[in-house]
Amino acid sequence: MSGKKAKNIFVEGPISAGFIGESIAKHQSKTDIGAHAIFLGQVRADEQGGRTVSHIDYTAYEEMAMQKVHGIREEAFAAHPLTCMHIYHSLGTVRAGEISLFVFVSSPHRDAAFTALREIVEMIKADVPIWGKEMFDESEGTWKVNQ
Amino acid sequence: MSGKKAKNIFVEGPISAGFIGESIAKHQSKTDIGAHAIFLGQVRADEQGGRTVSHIDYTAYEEMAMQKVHGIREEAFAAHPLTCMHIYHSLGTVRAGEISLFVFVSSPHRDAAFTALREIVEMIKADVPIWGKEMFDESEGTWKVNQ
Amino acid sequence: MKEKDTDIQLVAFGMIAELLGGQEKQWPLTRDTDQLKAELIAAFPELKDLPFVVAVNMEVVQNNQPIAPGAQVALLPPYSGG
Amino acid sequence: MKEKDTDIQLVAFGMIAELLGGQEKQWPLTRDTDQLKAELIAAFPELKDLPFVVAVNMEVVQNNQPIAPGAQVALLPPYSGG
Repeated sequence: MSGKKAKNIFVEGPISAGFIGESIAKHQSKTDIGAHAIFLGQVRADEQGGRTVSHIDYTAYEEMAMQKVHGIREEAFAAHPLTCMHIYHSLGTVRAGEISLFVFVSSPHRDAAFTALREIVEMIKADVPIWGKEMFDESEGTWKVNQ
Repeated sequence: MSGKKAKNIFVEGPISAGFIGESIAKHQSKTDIGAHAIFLGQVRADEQGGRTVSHIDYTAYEEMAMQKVHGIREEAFAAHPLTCMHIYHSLGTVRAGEISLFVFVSSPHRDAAFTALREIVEMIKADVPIWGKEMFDESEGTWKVNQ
Repeated sequence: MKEKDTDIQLVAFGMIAELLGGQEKQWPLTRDTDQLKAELIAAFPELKDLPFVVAVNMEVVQNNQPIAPGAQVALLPPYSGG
Repeated sequence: MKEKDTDIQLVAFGMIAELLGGQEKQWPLTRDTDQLKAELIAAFPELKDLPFVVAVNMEVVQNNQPIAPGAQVALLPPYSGG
């Protein structure tokens, strides 16, 4: 819409530990990297009124979400000396104990990686139009709200 | 020496991406976790006077290092609501692009994980007796100093 | 997808989509976002009690904003990704 | 490992171990860490120019500290783990 090329961040279902491991392995050829910082969001089996969350169903305003993430990327690269950055988010069903968000930041030195990681995760939570509905093994669910 | 049970943090050689992936996978049964924060230290192929670092040789005062890490763990668990914490460091040869430090912190919510991760990494750099000698493909090397 | 150029494409998400009975809807063109909100609340009274923001062509509207024919107008409840 | 109970076990790391020609050494018991440092510098004059701290039984010594027979005394150059 605005002519920006926004990369797809969405993965159908959970993000597997194997995918994360492979993503780390791919960075061994980048020998200017000294520090990787990774954030993983995992679905909690929260209790609510005696019922336990079994999974979250994620939906997104995908096109706007990808534009927002593109803006977050550009802002983080402008603010910090980063070597690379990868962001993935689940759509659809992610069960308790599974991973729905994977943010991976790399830089020559650790300060930039730590600071950028935290900023990026906060911006994703605040600005990216994604919704999670906490589901119980019975059919009913409740909509999450980010804090 | 002081009767503390200090866990072994040392791994011979580099820490593999596969090991990190497996470590993440093991946490899927802990459904009170909502946030994982991970730091990875990777060896840089720095240039020094026209020569390029090919690998780092790590040595440690192992018994003191494990005691120090034990103290860091206790401090972090006392200060933050963490679910679990894992720390691994390489000994011996780690080549440029390979990983020598893996710190993995998990908590119900992200704030504790972010804050604890950064504190733990800073304490490891400052207080744990480990030394890295940057080696060149020729035999000579220079001793690193943490900033 | 567009039925008339003089309509707006309404898209709704999360609990708002559930209330409206679907994620996509055609809606007759209205002057601005305040008027659209009033029309929506008249049609779906429960909307009054639900927190949401409006985005026009993927930009979140801070106060009130005119709506051009063919615009994509989104109703966004509080985000909960991550 | 200990040859005499009245010796101290000296352990050195990093560039200090290279200078001393090994990681472990027996050293005759000395009164305190200041005296030990003076003896070491007399034996290895290059030590004077190398930054290091002393740890007695794995506790880093801030100022000066007495040394008991059989103590493990470590010479620690600046750390560079991570």
